[in-house]
Amino acid sequence: MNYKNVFIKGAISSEFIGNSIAKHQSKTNIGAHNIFLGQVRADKIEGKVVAAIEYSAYEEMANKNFHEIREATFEKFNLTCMHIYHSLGLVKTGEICLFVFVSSPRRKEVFKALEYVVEAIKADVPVFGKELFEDESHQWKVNS
Amino acid sequence: MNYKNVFIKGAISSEFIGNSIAKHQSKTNIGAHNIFLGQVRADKIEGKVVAAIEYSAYEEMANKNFHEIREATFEKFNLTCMHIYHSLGLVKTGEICLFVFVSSPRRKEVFKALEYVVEAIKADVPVFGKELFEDESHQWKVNS
Amino acid sequence: MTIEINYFGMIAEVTGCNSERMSVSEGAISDLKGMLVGKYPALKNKDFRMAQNQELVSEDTLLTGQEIALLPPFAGG
Amino acid sequence: MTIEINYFGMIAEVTGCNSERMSVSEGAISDLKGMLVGKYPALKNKDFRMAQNQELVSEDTLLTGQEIALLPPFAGG
Repeated sequence: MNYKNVFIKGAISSEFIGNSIAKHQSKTNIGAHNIFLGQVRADKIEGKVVAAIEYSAYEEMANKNFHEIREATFEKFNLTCMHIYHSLGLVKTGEICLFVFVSSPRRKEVFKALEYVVEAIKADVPVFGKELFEDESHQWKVNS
Repeated sequence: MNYKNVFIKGAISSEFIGNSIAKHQSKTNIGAHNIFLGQVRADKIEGKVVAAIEYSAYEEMANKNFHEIREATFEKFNLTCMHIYHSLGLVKTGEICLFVFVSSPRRKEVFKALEYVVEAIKADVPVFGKELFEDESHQWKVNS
Repeated sequence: MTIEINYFGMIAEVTGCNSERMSVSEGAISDLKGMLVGKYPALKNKDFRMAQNQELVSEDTLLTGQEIALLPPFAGG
Repeated sequence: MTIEINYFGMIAEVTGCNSERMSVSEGAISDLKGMLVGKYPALKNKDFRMAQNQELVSEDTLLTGQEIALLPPFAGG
């Protein structure tokens, strides 16, 4: 089975996010949107500074997992719509690598739903991050 | 004392929100952004459909309250930055009337902080909303 | 003393104005409220809170001469 | 049977390839894991989970011949 592709090549631009918000203005039953953005931090690790993260994924399984998270979230919360985008490949510090967007008639739902989705993505989806330092060495990121 | 003005004339555009996100890409200690958007719903009330909300406020007190909410939120949560914008005047259904934007190194903080800020705005800030129906009658909105 | 009184939202609809100045003798918020309900009887059926100098105040707060506001239910967001 | 095995992230660094096909006799995930650790001893010190047919599986799950993946800790978001 083919699931919707959640991955975007490289960083997610602020224009893409702005356009995505604009597209929801025709849905006049929506009263509340909640958006989570993951941004790559310039973490300092043993004196070296992260310059970028190179993301890879077990794409088929990941898209299946994103689909399952989506289904479970619609089951649990009263949402009008939900969108998830995740970067693959190089994302520099300060750039956005994850964009989760939930919308509902009512605000209480979006807060609970968004946190649920983000935590599920962190825990359940086979995405891997290679933290590249300014000196071209690297280490593998692990979600906490 | 003069507080920062949180109010924007009319609807908050998706371009404004996109630009606001873009401005945070230089802050490379941020790992997580959380954004709440309030959108005007085309509610149906006794057979009549809301076409727009006309917002007014006790502006001086409201800006003081927004300032106090801001201070209390920075006190309670580990945030890098926070922005609040609220519309005044006419906002049509489907348009955005509230934009709250919090950022932190860590995601756990932004979820708690954003909900805190939005609930405080709803409860504590003297903003008034006149729901205008398509037949030009109106009623006054009350937060639930 | 002369006090500036501000009306908002559905309260301003009842009073027909956004702001007015009134001469009042010393007393509490409840005294002023009584005067206002006397002048605008429709206020009796309206839900509102009062602020003095941009702070919500209770009925027994003393009038200071600072700005008063009549605030209907909030609807921000 | 011949099984396709996929490696990701730091695991692919250890194996030096992203994917390979291997002939295995019937058995459980633990048997395949033993073979792989034999071929790539550095896997012994690595933290990873295994998926079969894109589902996480435990060590005692039987091999079905479907696609296997070795998944290091997740870092999405």
